[in-house]
Amino acid sequence: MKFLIKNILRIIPVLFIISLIVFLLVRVTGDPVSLMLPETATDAERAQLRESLGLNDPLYIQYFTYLGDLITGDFGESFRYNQPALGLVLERLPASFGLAFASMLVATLISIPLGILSAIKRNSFIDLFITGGAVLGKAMPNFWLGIMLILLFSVQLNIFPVSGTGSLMHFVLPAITLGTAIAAEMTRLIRSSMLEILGQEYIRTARSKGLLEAVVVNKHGFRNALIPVVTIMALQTATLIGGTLITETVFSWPGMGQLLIQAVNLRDMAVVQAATFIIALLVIISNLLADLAYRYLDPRIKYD
Amino acid sequence: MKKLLTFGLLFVLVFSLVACSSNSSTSGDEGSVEKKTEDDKELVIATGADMVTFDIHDHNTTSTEAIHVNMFNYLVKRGEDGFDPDLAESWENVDDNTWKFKLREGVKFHNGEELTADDVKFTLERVANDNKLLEHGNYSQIKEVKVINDLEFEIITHQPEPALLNRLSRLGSGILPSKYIEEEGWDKFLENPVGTGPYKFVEWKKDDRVVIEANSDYFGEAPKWNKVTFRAIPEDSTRVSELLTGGVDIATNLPPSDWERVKDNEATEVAQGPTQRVMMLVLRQTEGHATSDPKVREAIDLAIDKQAILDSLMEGSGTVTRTRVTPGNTGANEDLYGKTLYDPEKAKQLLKEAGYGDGLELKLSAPNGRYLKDKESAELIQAMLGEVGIDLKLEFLEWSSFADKYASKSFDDMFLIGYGNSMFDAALALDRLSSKQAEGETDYNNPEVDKLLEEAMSNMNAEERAKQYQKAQEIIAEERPQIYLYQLDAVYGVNKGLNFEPRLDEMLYVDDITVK
Amino acid sequence: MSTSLLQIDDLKVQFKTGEGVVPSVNGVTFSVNEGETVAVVGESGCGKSITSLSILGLVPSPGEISGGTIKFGGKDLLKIKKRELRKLRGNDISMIFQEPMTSLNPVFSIGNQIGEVLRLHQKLDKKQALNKAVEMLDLVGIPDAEKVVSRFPHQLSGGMRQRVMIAMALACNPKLLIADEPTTALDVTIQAQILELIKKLKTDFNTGVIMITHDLGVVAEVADRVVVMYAGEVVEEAPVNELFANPKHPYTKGLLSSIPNVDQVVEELGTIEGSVPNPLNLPKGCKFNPRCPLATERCRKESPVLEEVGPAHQKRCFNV
Amino acid sequence: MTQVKEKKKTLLKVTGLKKHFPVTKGFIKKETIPLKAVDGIDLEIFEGETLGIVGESGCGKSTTGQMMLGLLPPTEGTVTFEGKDLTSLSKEELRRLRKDLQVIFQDPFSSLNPRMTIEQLIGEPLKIHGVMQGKQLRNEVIRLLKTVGLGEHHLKRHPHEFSGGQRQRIGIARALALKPKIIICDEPVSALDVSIQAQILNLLRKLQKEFKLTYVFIAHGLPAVRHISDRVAVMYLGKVVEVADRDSLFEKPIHPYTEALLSAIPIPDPTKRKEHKLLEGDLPNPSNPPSGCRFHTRCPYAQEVCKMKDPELTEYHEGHKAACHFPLQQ
Amino acid sequence: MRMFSRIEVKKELTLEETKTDKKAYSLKWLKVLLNSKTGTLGLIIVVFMVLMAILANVIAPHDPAQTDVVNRLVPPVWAEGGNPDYILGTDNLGRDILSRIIVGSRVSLLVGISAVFLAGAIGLVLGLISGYYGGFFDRVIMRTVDAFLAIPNILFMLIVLAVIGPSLMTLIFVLGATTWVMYARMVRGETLSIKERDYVRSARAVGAKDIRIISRYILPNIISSFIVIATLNVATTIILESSLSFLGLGIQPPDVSWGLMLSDGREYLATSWWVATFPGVAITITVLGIIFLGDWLRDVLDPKTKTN
Repeated sequence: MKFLIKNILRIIPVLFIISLIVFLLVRVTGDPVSLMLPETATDAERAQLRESLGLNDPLYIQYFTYLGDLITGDFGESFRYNQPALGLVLERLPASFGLAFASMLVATLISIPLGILSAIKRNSFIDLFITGGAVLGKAMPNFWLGIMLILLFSVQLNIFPVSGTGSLMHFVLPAITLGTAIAAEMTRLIRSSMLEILGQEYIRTARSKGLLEAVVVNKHGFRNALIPVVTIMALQTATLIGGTLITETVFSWPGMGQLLIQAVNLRDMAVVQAATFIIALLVIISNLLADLAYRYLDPRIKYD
Repeated sequence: MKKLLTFGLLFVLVFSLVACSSNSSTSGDEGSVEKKTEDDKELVIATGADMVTFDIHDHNTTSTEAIHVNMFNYLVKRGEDGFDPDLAESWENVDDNTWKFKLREGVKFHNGEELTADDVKFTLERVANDNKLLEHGNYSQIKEVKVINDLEFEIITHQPEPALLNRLSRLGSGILPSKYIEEEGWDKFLENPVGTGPYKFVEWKKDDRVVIEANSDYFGEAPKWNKVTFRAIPEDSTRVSELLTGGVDIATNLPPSDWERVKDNEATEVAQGPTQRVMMLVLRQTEGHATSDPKVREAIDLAIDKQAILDSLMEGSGTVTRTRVTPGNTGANEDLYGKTLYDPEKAKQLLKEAGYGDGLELKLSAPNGRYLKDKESAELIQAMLGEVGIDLKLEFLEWSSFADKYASKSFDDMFLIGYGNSMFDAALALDRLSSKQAEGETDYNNPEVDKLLEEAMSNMNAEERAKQYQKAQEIIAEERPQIYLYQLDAVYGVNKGLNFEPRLDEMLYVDDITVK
Repeated sequence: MSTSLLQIDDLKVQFKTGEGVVPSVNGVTFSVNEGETVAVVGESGCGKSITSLSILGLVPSPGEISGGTIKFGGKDLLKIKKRELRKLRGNDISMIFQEPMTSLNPVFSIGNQIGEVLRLHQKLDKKQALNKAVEMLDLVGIPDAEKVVSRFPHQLSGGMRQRVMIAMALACNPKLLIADEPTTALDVTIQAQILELIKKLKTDFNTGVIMITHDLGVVAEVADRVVVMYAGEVVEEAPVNELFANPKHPYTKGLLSSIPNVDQVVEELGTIEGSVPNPLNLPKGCKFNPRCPLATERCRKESPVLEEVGPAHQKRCFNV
Repeated sequence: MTQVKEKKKTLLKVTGLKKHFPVTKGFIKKETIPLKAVDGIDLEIFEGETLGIVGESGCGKSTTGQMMLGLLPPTEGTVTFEGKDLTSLSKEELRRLRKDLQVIFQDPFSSLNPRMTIEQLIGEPLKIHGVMQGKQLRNEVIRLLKTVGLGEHHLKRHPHEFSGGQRQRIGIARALALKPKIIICDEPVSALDVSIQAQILNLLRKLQKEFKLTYVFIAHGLPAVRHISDRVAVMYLGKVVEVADRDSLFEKPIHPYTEALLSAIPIPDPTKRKEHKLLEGDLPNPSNPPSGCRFHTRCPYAQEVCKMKDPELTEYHEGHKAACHFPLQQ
Repeated sequence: MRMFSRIEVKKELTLEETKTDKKAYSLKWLKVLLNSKTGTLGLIIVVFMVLMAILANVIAPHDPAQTDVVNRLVPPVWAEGGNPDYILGTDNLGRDILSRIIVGSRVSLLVGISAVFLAGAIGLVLGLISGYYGGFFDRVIMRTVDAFLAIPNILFMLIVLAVIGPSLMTLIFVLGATTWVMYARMVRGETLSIKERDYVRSARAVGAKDIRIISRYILPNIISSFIVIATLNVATTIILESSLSFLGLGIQPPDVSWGLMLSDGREYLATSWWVATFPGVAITITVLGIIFLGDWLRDVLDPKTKTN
């Protein structure tokens, strides 16, 4: 409990820095006015819109106004939707979250067996194949993999729907797309973590007890290998959410990613700020959860 | 050795993945789509971008209006020749500044309220007076709407407004339910919009879909579909894949590279038609820029083979033009339409005459990804200008940066842009070339053109007004402050079971789409 | 003497590394009888640990046994099936290691780890195993055994952990216990406790013990017989009193003279010059010749063999 | 020996030395309980002698060594070297004092920078203090190498090319470079092979004679301490429990802990197998030491008073002090 | 991914001094390299790619920007309809894909390497300060690192690039400015651990100043892990650049990079597979090479596993 409170308190300066980064990122930009009006708009129309949006104030005043609003949970209104930005972002959160979760699931399902296998069969043909596969998985950009999967599994084989949401089947391709790069990273990580653990003396002890190799690996090895993996998984949250930006576009998934890309393109600052903030918060929370999991998995910490 | 073999194997794997998808295009047996049939009463249309808002006054997006037209009605409709009645049964021009309208009787909003002249007043005065609305500029000419009785009203303009009917036949004039909005508030309306059109709102899942259903109380012909879904699918190849697998019935903005695939597929076909968008190079005539020399401008025009661009990048679709005011617009100069100039030899000659025989370096800024094949077009133009001795430096800008520079008028010699025209009137199309508007951008200044444009602006004699615009277009075509390249086509992928005619205004009137 | 429990003959182990094949154990022969403690002594890198790991087939990769036999109860452990070997491990032969800190799995409770062996080899159920674990912890002198079973290794001190390791090793009443430097990581006072414990258990259960160590003090305390190893070979083998009283091999002599004695002070300690040879690049002839004060031309050319020099006393040296 | 001692000059003196470490626990956020690694010790080191400090792990002997060197600021107390209090010196003054105060570390594998050559390693102290450079420096390095039994051909090598014993020789050469007055040897032989230990111990003794060095020899192995020390201090849980001349400590220990420690040492002579006086239990947690005499939880002679009162370090014989309520011999 | 673990062996083998002179020592490195087949392969690939980038203008058979409207979307030479002039075929503007890949290697590697340099430099300095001096700076730097870690890289880049507008320089700048945190964290961690090593104590004991300790003791001992991470990050950066291209924010024409080719080619995946596949293969091979090289470097540079 004390641990939780302390960690939550530690988040505050981080959030403050994030607010500054986000503000600078977004406000040092040009103005959204030229994007909101058609190509044929006149200068007078532009000036008028700028004034009405409060974009003529000095930067620091804009920041303090922004910070004040932020504390009260007011991220401003979306230019595009004329709605509170926070609401728009939160509305999309479940879709992105679902996708991210499914992807993590896919990544875990792929990487754990493969990572363990390649650690056990170190330097063998299988290991090399898995390693090569991991490199390939990492080298393939999301969008390319997504399009390929659609062409193969939807257009050719007609197994999964092409895009959109609605059923569990809709999750499969985007989750694989997004999960692959993470799986690649995690496979490598689990492999090296497992290798290190398998070299530990308590593994030798376990073997000297006459345990089946499978028990040695899965019980004594994996449980320990999981500890660093959990932390890295949490660090992958940022990558994962970053990946949704692209995956959602490819699969026209109505999540935060699509909202964000369009908001950036249209300079819908309020939405960009709100979304970035919410994403950062999500990442921080997931890291916090990972810390908790870590404490659960490792009795050395739990019982201290 | 074993290891190398593994890598070999891995690559084979990747290649085979690609190969199976590429083989498919030749087999013509892609996807699993079946032809649309009579008993299927649901229609799915995929668009490239999601609808922006239900506030019809606060957006300027064609693709959003394309959906709205099924839910809202305008006062008048643009027809084959002039304007047809829609919500307004009849109208007359009382004097230069006053128009009188009579509404159709018995029109009901989706929530059951009757349409009255008060609704018209509410709608038009909102957009005419609220300068925060994006469409305000196109309706600020309206001074007030005078309600005469439930069905009759007068529109009074500040100045004589020859293009009023054009304005009333487009997105800002979709009539809104004044009572509903006043009672429930805008937020409620935006969540649950109500119009008079043939289809009613069901749901809008942002960046995913807009669903509408048949309005059984529609005053006109009964709606043909039970339910229509507009899906937003931004990634081109995904949209095509959805079409090929039958996930959608119509896909807009079909990328040229996929036309073959769509055509080859048994159950899908390509439909295309002209749009209001004309691609052009805008040239700076400011002192100090080589482009201020008319000979250089002409040389640039002559050096670009516009038809070749259309052929190689857009599979031949699109129409070359020497004017921006294309047929279907008031004041179009059809003599300049469908025509193009291409004479690289003469271009070289002109350059020599202008004193650039040894070569000339120019800079072109172009957006990347905003218009169909904009980047590739610019690259081809670069190659073509290279042929006549112009070394063209390209600057590509992602749209938001391009828009910034556009707004600040800070482009160098030239920029590539594609203007649309939702007003269907030459006024909007040529306005930017008046010396006042052109200052700092093209710095084009031709008193004759200025005069023609100014007079036409408030000339209530339609025929004479058209003449003035046509004359202006001729001068512009000769002087080339803008070099027109071609009019873009809209290309749709369509299920073969459907009758679908692309419209010039790119609206998607779903009741015009029928099962064969 | 009682019957032979384990007989190692001409055992060879080598490691294939990026830099070449490294011989680690090179023809080691010795035996252990029931109830007897055999100490294997040598400095780091002499192959004593690898020899002990070979018995249970636990040589770490990339090491491999390249020759010899290890007979236990009439069976050659190097030839039997993996499954059979696994049945012996922890049951008939068990092992304790140098680092009790790292030899116990940090994420499982003590009870779980001891119980695991019992459930596996004696088919006890969870509860029985736990009870037996408490019993074993009591046996090795852990106070509050009931509480300790539910603790995790990091909550125990080094000495306690080593007791846990011993409890685990003895849980199935093995015939042979291999103790690989069991006290090296412990403080002297704790070391004395653990050595006492091993001695007591040996007499109580008549277990054969292989004690791997580099500390001649420990050898003198617990061993019945001593095997001295140098550079992967046995250089001398003798009963413990004989070895200390009458060492024959110059290496053994050197080792004995280099230990500072707590009971008496000498002005200068005896030393063995130089250091242990690189296994990748072993000297020709007798492996000890570069450090041997008595080395002759012959020692540099020929390798001596292990020969009898007295009752149960063997040495590998040309000098008499 | 006792007669000469009167003339001996105190080189280094520690008074009331304490070091409490904040213990950080937990993965992310720490909670702090002070670990009393050293809890009030007084020691004197005389010129030219070797003071052995023994004790089991966690008794604070290495921490004491580091504080003597000024590498670790004490929580309380003073370290006086030739009359100067190290704790009150500025960073720069302390740096200059380094010439006289040197250290040899326990682990020869981790105490030499793997990225430097032997020449750089041994020459560095001289370079830092601007003693010499260039050709002269190289010659000095070669001389030092020869002093510790290595040769000129080793100059360009890196530490990983050497065995443990050789590395320890390099560490000694580095410590000797500045001609220090005192060298703190922090377990210099415990990581080495048996046959190498003797080499290093012999070398240390040889150097002491040659350069008139003063040593503080910290170790947990009693035989080595007996071999090399003139006087020995025994530490238990951050306190000195007994300090005496070597022979009187080893032959007539006063403190029960010293007695037990001596008894626990295995004798490398199978004919002298004996019943050890075994100590009960483990070392208590240093962050929560027992009340009164810290040894009472394991002491066979402990009485009620031991739990209540912390015994003072008392001199029982000339130079033989112990802290016990029930001393074994008086 | 350590291909050979020598640690277990080391425990058992204390190696004596070897009588090697300098030459034999460097030969040993080569031997170790050749012993690791993947390491060799990695090195060969990376050297090949770098040479290709350096000599791009010399070896490219065509001008990579030369359009050929007649020969658009020509398949590779072995496929049906291939043209021997265009070994890997042409793209939608009729440009030679092989030449574009060769020239594209320049930008791809340039972006990858420079961004890593920039990020590495920032991360190294901040990480050293943070780890060595601790205290207030440490707290500020680490909270900033936390903040940066909480914002996905790609999002950060998306915003900045949309704002400043993508160009080669801004791309490098942004990639560098967002990825420095990884280095800072790693350097700080390593510094904290090395600071406690005996050899640093030994340096203090002989009176070395902070600057000497940092430059002679800490830096040389973290530099190998640093190089390994940096190497691997070149790969990550190349991939990131292609994702940015997908969003229209990567390299802008007329410059060409693999990422841009891959992204542009996605439209033709179903019809003209070669347009996107070959740049994809180039990326994959390079990433593979870099990862293998990085793994090998990790083995060689780590003093613990260092060859003898």
